[in-house]
Amino acid sequence: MLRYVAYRSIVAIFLVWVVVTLVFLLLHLVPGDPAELLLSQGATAADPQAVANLRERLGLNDPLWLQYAHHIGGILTGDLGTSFRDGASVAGQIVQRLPRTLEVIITAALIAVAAGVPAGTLAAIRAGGWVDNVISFLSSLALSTPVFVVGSVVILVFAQELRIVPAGGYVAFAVDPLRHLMLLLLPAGTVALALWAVIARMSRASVLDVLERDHVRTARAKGLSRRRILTRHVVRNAMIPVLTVLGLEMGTLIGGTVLVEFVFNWPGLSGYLVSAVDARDYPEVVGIVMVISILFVFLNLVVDVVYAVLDPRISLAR
Amino acid sequence: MRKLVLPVSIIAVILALVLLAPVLPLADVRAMDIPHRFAGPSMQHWLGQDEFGRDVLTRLIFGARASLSIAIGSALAAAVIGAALGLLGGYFRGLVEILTVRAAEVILCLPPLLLALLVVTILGAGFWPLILALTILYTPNYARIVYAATLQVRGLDYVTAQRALGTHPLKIVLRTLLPNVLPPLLVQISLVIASAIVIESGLSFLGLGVVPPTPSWGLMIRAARGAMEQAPMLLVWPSLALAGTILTFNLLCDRLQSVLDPRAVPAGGAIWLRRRKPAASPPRAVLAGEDPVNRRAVAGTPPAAGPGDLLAIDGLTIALRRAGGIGSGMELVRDVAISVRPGETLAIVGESGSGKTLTSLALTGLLPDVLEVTAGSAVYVARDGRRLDLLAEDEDGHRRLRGDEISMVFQDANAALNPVQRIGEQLSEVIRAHRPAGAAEAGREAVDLLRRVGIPDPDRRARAYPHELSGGQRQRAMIAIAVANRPKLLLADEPTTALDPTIQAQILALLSDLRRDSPEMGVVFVTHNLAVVAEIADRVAVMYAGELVEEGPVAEIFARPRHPYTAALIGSVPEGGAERLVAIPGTVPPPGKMPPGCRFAPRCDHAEKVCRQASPPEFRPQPDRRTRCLRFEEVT
Amino acid sequence: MTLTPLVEAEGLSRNFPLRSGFFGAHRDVFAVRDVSLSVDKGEAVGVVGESGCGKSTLGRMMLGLERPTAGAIRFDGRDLSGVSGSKRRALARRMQMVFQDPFGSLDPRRSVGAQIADGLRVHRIVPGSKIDAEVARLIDLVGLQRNAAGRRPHEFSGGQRQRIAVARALATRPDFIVADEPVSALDVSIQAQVVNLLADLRRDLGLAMLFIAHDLHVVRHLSTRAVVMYLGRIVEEGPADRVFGAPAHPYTRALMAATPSISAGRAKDRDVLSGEMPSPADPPSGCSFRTRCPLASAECAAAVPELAPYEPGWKVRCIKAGPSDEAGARP
Amino acid sequence: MTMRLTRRTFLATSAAAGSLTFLGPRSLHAATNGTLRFGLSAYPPSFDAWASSGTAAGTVKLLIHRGLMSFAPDGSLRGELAESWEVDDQGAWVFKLRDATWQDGSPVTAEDIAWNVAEASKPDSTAFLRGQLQTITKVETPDDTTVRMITEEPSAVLPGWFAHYNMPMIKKGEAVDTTMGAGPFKLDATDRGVSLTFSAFDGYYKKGLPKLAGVKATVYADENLRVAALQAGDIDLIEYVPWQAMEQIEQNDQLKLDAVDGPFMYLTFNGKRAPFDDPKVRRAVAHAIKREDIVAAAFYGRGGTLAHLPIADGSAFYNPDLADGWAYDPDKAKQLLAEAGHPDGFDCTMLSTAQYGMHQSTAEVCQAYLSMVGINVKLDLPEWSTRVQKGNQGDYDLAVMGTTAANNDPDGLSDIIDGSLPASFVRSYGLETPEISGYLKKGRTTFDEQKRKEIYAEMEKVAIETTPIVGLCWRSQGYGMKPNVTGFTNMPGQLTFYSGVTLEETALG
Repeated sequence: MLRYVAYRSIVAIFLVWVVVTLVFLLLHLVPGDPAELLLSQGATAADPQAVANLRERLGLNDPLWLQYAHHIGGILTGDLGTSFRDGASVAGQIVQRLPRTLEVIITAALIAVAAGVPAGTLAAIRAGGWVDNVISFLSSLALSTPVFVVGSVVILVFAQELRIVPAGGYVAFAVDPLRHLMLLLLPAGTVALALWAVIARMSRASVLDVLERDHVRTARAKGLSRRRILTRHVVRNAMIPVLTVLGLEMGTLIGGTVLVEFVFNWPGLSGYLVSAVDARDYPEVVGIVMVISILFVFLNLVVDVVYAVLDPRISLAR
Repeated sequence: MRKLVLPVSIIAVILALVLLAPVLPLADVRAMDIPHRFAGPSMQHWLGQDEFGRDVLTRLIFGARASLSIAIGSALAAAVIGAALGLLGGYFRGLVEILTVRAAEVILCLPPLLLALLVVTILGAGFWPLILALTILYTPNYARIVYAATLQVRGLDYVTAQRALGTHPLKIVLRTLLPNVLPPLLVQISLVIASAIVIESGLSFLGLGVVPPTPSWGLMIRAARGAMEQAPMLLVWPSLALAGTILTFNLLCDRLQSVLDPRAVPAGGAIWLRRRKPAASPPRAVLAGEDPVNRRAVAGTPPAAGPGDLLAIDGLTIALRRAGGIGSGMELVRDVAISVRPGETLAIVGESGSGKTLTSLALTGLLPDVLEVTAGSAVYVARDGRRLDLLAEDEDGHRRLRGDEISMVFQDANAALNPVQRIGEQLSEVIRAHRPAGAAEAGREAVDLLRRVGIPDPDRRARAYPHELSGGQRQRAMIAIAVANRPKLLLADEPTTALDPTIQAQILALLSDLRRDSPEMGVVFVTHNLAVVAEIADRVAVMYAGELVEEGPVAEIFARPRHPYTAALIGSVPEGGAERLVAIPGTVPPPGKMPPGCRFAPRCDHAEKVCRQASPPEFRPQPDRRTRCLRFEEVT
Repeated sequence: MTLTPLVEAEGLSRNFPLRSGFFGAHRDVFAVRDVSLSVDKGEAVGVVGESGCGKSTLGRMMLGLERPTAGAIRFDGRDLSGVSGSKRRALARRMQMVFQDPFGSLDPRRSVGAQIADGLRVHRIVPGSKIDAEVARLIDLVGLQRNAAGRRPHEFSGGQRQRIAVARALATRPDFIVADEPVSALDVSIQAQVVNLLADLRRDLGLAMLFIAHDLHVVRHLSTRAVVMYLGRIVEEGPADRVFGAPAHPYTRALMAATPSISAGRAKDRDVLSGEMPSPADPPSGCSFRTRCPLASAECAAAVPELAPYEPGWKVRCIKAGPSDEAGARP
Repeated sequence: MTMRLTRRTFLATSAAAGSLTFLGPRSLHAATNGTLRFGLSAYPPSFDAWASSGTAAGTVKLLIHRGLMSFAPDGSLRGELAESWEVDDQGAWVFKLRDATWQDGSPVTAEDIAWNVAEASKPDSTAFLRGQLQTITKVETPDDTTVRMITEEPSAVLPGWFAHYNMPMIKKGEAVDTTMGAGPFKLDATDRGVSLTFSAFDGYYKKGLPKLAGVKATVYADENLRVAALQAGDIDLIEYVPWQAMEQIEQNDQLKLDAVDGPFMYLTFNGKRAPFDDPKVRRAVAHAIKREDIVAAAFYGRGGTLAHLPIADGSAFYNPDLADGWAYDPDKAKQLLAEAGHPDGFDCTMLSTAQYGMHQSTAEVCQAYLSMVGINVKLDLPEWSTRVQKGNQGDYDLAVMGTTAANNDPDGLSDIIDGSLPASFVRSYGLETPEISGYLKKGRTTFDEQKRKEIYAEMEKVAIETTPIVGLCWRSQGYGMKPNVTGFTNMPGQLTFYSGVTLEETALG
C-alpha cells in the first residue's frame, strides 16, 4: 500500500509537471498582453511607454525559457509567485479561495449522496415501474438544465421574490455562520443537482447489478430481513463504484464550478482562475492550475485507496 | 430493438428539422425587427420575437443546427481518437499505453473550462475551435472507457485465438477488438452528445461559443437570461429545447445500454424487496390433516410419496412470467413430483436447462422474478410438526424458513459469498437472523462452525474476506452457513462442480460427515455429475428438459436405467474402456420449442411415432421407481 | 523412435515477479518450472493436474502464445524463440489451439463462417474463390449443419460452439493442436460428442495433440501418453493406460482416489487427500507434494526429487515411487 | 459508515437551513447602521493610485484618496487639496493647498504634491497621465502650501488632470499602491475579489464629512445578480445598473434610479487597411446605421442616438448644426460607397467582444444594417483581453467600442480621436488625423472659452467629414439605490464614473 502510494505520487509529480508546463506554454500562446491589459482598464488607452515599463517590471521581456525557469524554480522552492495585477501572493490567494470551493463541492457531494443514493436504490428496486421512470426523468432533467439557468431561477424565486435567502455572495463563517451557511446552500444545492442525477443513475445501475449477484441470493437464502439485505448486502456493495464515480466527479468539479460561482457570486477557486485568465495573470493561472491538478491527482489516489479499503478484493500492489 | 424506436424517432425528427431548416418556410434567421422586440407569440411568429425582434422559432431550429452539430461532431471526433488511443494502449500495453491512454489523461488534470478557454482564445471563438475544444475535452473519457473494455476483451479466448491464427496485430485490433468494445463506446457517445450540448451552452454563456448572428441554444439562453424580467418565455424555449434533446439522448443511452447488454436491466427490479401490505399476502397454507398429494390434478400414477416424507413436491410447474412479453407462460419446469424422507439424500441430476436448479430454487421462493410457480404443491413438515405448502408461502413465510429449517448451498461459493463482508460476520448474521443470540455469542458460534466444517485456524479465518480463502475453504464456509441453524432440509445446488478433484472429494466427505451428525436431515443434491451422484445419493431423480424422466434408488438406476436418456447419460461417461462414447445427438430443445410428445424423442434412438404424439405418463417398473417412457419395457 | 519429435519443450519455466513491501525482496513465482516434454506426430499427450498447477501456462507456451522465462520450444526442429514477427505468424499456421470456454472463444459479433475463414485468409490456404467451399467442408468435418456458416455464435449451444472452435483450429491444416480443457465446460452428453470428435480427428488427420484437462477419465480416454503436474512440475509421465492403471506417484494415486466414479458405487471410507495445493508463491522445500503426501518423511524435504525413469517410457518424480500398497486404487 | 455519516451531516445541514428560514428575511436583510452597502461591478485589479485600473478601482480611489482637484456634483471643477488654483503671469499653474491631513495624521504639504508629480511622470512610471505630466517641466514649492507647476507651453487643461481619479495624491514616500490617502474613508479590510470595508476618516479636511460611518463594498460581477441583491435588500446602492433592469428599478417604489447619459458607443476603423483607409467608406458606414435600433436593442432604450462626435447636448461645446452629421441615410451611404469604388459593397470583419453583452448587441445591430448597404460583416467576438490586444495591434477592419471621455471638456476626447497618439484600441488604428490633432493642441493652449468653442466646432466639422470614428449612441449609466440613500449623485455626462466622490456626502436616511 505504502509502496503503491509512493509509486502513484511519483507519477503524480510527473503529471503535475507536464500540466504546469503545458499551461505555461499555452498561456503564452494566448493573445493578450498582461501589462497592456492592466493599464487599459476601464476602456482607457494605455500609454505604450507605461506598458513597456510594466512589462519590464513583470519580467515579461525575458526570453520564454528564462521565464519558465524562474517559474519552475519558484515552484520548486515552494513559491508560487505573486499576482501581476496587485502583487498579491498567489499561494496566499489560493489558500484563501480553495477552502471555499471545496466547501461547495463537499456540501454538494453530501447533498447529492444523501438524496441520490436512496433515489437510485428506489429506482433500481422498482426498475421499470413509474417510480423508476419519474426518477429517471428527473435525473435527465437535472443533467440537462444548465446551471446558469437553474441559478438565475433560484435567485429570482428565493432571493428576489420570496426573500428567503440573500442574492448570492459570500460571508465568512466566522463573521456570520448562519448567513454563511445560507449562502453556501445556493451554489452547493445547484452543483448538487447535477451531481445528484449522476449519483442516482450510478446507484440505480449499481444496485441493479448487485441485485443480480449470487451473494444477494445467498443473503435471501439465509433468511435475513429485507432491511438487512438491502443495507448490508445490496447498498453497501453497490456504493463502491458509486463512490468512485463521486470522487472522480468531485475531481472535475474542483476547477469546474465557474458558472455556479459566477451566478451566485461565490468567490471560489474556479472564478479566481477565470479572472486570472481574463487578466492574463500568468503566475496566478499557473499556480491555480497546479493546485487543481495536484488535487485532482490526489483525489484520484484517494479514490483508489478508498476503493481498496471498501472492496477488500482490490489489492494496491503494483 | 423495439425499445430504441421511441428515442431514435424523436432524434430523427430533431435531425430532420435541423437538416431541412433552410428549406422550411421559416422566417429569416437574421432579420431584425427591433420595434417589435420581445413581442409575444403571433401568427407570423409562433413563439414570439427576441431582443432584436427576430423570430424565436426560426432561431430555435437554426440554433439546434449549431448546438447539435458541435455536440455530435465533437462526440464523434473524440470517439474516434479516444477509441484509437484506448484500443492501442489496451492491446499493446507498455510504452504504447503510456503514449496513448496515460498521455490523454493529462487532459483530465486540467480544469475543463480552462482548457476550453485556452483553446477558444488561442484559435478564436467559432464553430471549429469549439469542436476542437470539446473533442480534446472528451477524448480521455473515451480513451479510458475503451481502454478498460479492451483490457477485458484482450484476455478473452477469441482474441488469443486470433493471435494463435497468426493474424496481424493491427488487424486484430480493428476487426476483433473494435467491434467488441463498441457497446460501451456507443453508450458513451450518446452520453457525451448530451453533455456536450450542455457544455456548449455554458461556453456560449461565457461568450466562448459560436459567433452571432449564428444562433445557438446557449447564445439564446445567455441573451434571454438578461431579459428574464421583460420576456421570461425567451428563456423557457431554448431551455426546453435543450432539456428535451438531452432527455432524448439520455433515453437513447439508457435504451441502448439495455439493448446492447440485456443482462444489465432485469425487468421489474427486485420484487422481493418491495414491502407488500400485510393484507395483500395470501393466507398461509396450513394443510394440517389434509394430504395434498392426493389432490394430484394431472392424470396418471400417484406420486411416490408417503406420509413419512419430509418434503413432497407434486405437480410443480414453473413458467416464465412477463406481462405481455415474448414467451410469457412458457413452461420451464413441468409437473415435477419428488419426495424426500428425513435422513435421505436425493440427487437431482440433469444437463443444463433441465430445470433441476429451478426446482430447488422454487422450494425456497428464490426463483428469479421473471419466473413463477404456476401449479403444484410442495408439502414440507416443519420442526413444529405443521405441514406447510412451500410453494404457497409468501416472501416473509419463506424468510422464516430459509437459513433456519431449509438452507441452501450454492454452486459458486466465490460469487455466493458477499465479497466485502468478513466470513465470520456472514456466519453470525445467519445465526442472529433466526435465534436470539448476542453478537459475541454468535461470533463464537461462527468460529465453532468454521472449525466443524474443517477450516484450519478458524479464529483467523473468521476475520478474513472470502477472497482471502481458497476455493475449497470458501465452499466449506458456505456449507457452514447452511448448517448453522441445524436445518431439516439442505438443498445443495452443484456444490462441488467448480472444484478440483481432491477438493471435491473433501467437500463430499464433509457432507457425509454432516449427514452422519444430523441423521434426520434431508438433503437434495443437485448435480450434473453422475459419478458424484453414485457416491453420495440414496435416490436419484433424472430431469430432462424441465421434466422428471426417471426416479429411483441410485444403485438400481445405475445398474439398470429404465429410460433411454438415463441410459445414454451413463454411456456418455468416459469410464471403462469403451473405444467410443455414447453421444446423444443434437441438443436439449429450448423451452419455447418443446416437441409435442416425449421431450426426449427427437434425440432418442428408440423413439417411435407414438412417442412423438403425446407426453408419456409415468410408469412404475418397480414400487420405488418411476420412469416417463412409453417403451421402457422394450428398450431397457 | 529415432524421429525428431514434432514439438519439443526443454526445461521450460515461466515465472512472474512478485514484490512484497516497498523495499521487499524481489521474488519469482513459478507457474511452470523446468518442464521438458515432447509430442510426436500423431501422438496425443494428456496433461492433468489441479487448477494452478501450471498446465494451461504450459499449453500456451508450447504454442508460443506466452514467452517462457527459461527453456526452449522447438517446433519441427526450429526454436520458436528465434523467430518473430511475420515468420512467427507464418509458423502459427501449423499450431492451433482449442479453448475451454465455448462462450469466450468465439467472437460474438462475427459470423461463424467468417471466423473459420480467418485462418484460410491469413495463411492463404486456399484461393479466395474456394474459401466458401473450404469453410463448408470444415463445418461438415466437425459435424455441423451446412447453414451454420452464416450464423453468429450465440445461435449455437456450447457443444456446437466447441465444434466451431475445432473447425476454426483445423482451417489452417495444423500439425499440432493444444486443447485446453476443451470439454470441461460442457454437459455430459455434449462432452461425449466433442470427445468423440477429437478422437476421430486425431485418428483421421494424424494430428499431434496436447490435451489439457483436470478430468482423469477424459484424459485417459483420449490420450496415449499422460503427464501429471503438481505445482508447476511434472510429477509423473508415462503411457496413459499404465499411469492410470497403476500410478507410481502418490499424487497421481490421490488424484485417482478423489475422482468419483459411477461404477464404484457409494464410497464408504475412502482416503481423501487432506489440505490444498500450496501457493506457488511459497512452495515447500524439497518435494512440493510432501505437505499433503501420506508417505512423506523427513528426507522428502531435503531436495527436489528427480523426474527419474521408473519403467521404459515412464518417469516419476518421487523417491518413494512404486505401486500402491493398498488395493484401493481406482478405477 | 460512509452512509451514516452522510445522512447525519445532511440532517444537520438541513436543520440549520430550516432554522434560518424560520428567522425570516428581516434578520438577514436588516440595514446596517450608518454603513452603506455598496454593490461594485468588479474588484479593483490593483490599488495603484495613478494607473488606470478601471472604474471600480476609481470609485475605491475616490473613497480613500483625494487629488488636488475634483469635480463637483454639477460637473464643475472644484478644489480638493487645493484651496485655489490659478495661472500666474508666467503661464504656470499655482495651487494653494488647504489645511488637510493624511489618514496617518500628518499634514499634506506642497512637498508631497511635488513628489507625486515627479514620481508619476518618471520614465518608468505606469501612471495613466504620465504623458501629460511629463509636459510639466518643473514643480516649485515656494512654501508648504504653495505648489507651482511650470509647463513647456501654457496649458488650459492642466487642472483637469489633477481632478482625474487616476491622479490622486499620496503621501510622499508611500508605495504607489498605498491605501493610505487623504480621502474621507479609510480602507480597513479587504477580501480580495469579494469585498472591501471602509470606515469614516475622522480627520477628513471637510468638516462634518463623511456623513456615513463606513462603506462596505461588495463585488457582484454578474449584473443580474447585482440587481437581484439590491432588490433583495442585501445592499443599498449599486453601480452599473444593467439597462434591462432600469425600468424595473424605476417602477419599484422601494428603489430609485439615478441615471445619466455619459458613456457612448462608437466604431473605430483600421486606417492602415483598405477599404477603411478611405474617408468616404468610413462616412458611408456612419450613414448606414440606424442608431435608434442600437439604443433599443443593446440598451433597452436607455440612451440616445449619437450621430456626431461625443459632445453632449448640454455641453457648452455642443454644435446643434452638426448634431446630425452622420444621420441614418442608407442611400447616401450607398452613394458614398459607389463613389469610393465599392458599388457592390465588400466583406470585412468587425471586432467586438462577447464578454460584454452591450458590445456584442451593438455589433449585431451594426452588422445587420451594414449588410443592407452591401457591407458584409463577419463578427469577431473574442473575450475582452484578446479584443484589447487585437485593437491595439490593428488586427481588425472595423471595431465596436464603448467608453467615456476623460472629462466633459472636448479635450477629453483626445484619446479617442487624436490620430497622433500611439496605437490604442480605444481609437482607430493607424488613422492619421493631422487636422484634428492640430485643433486639439490648439484648444489645449487656449484659455479663452469662446475661442475654444470655435476651435472645437471646426474640429467637429472636420471629424464629420473625415470620420475617424463613428458615433453610435449614448448609453445611460445608472446607479440604483434604496430611497433612504441620500446625497449620492450620479455626476453628469462623462463624469459619471467620478460619482464616487459624492459618497462623502452620502447618508442613509
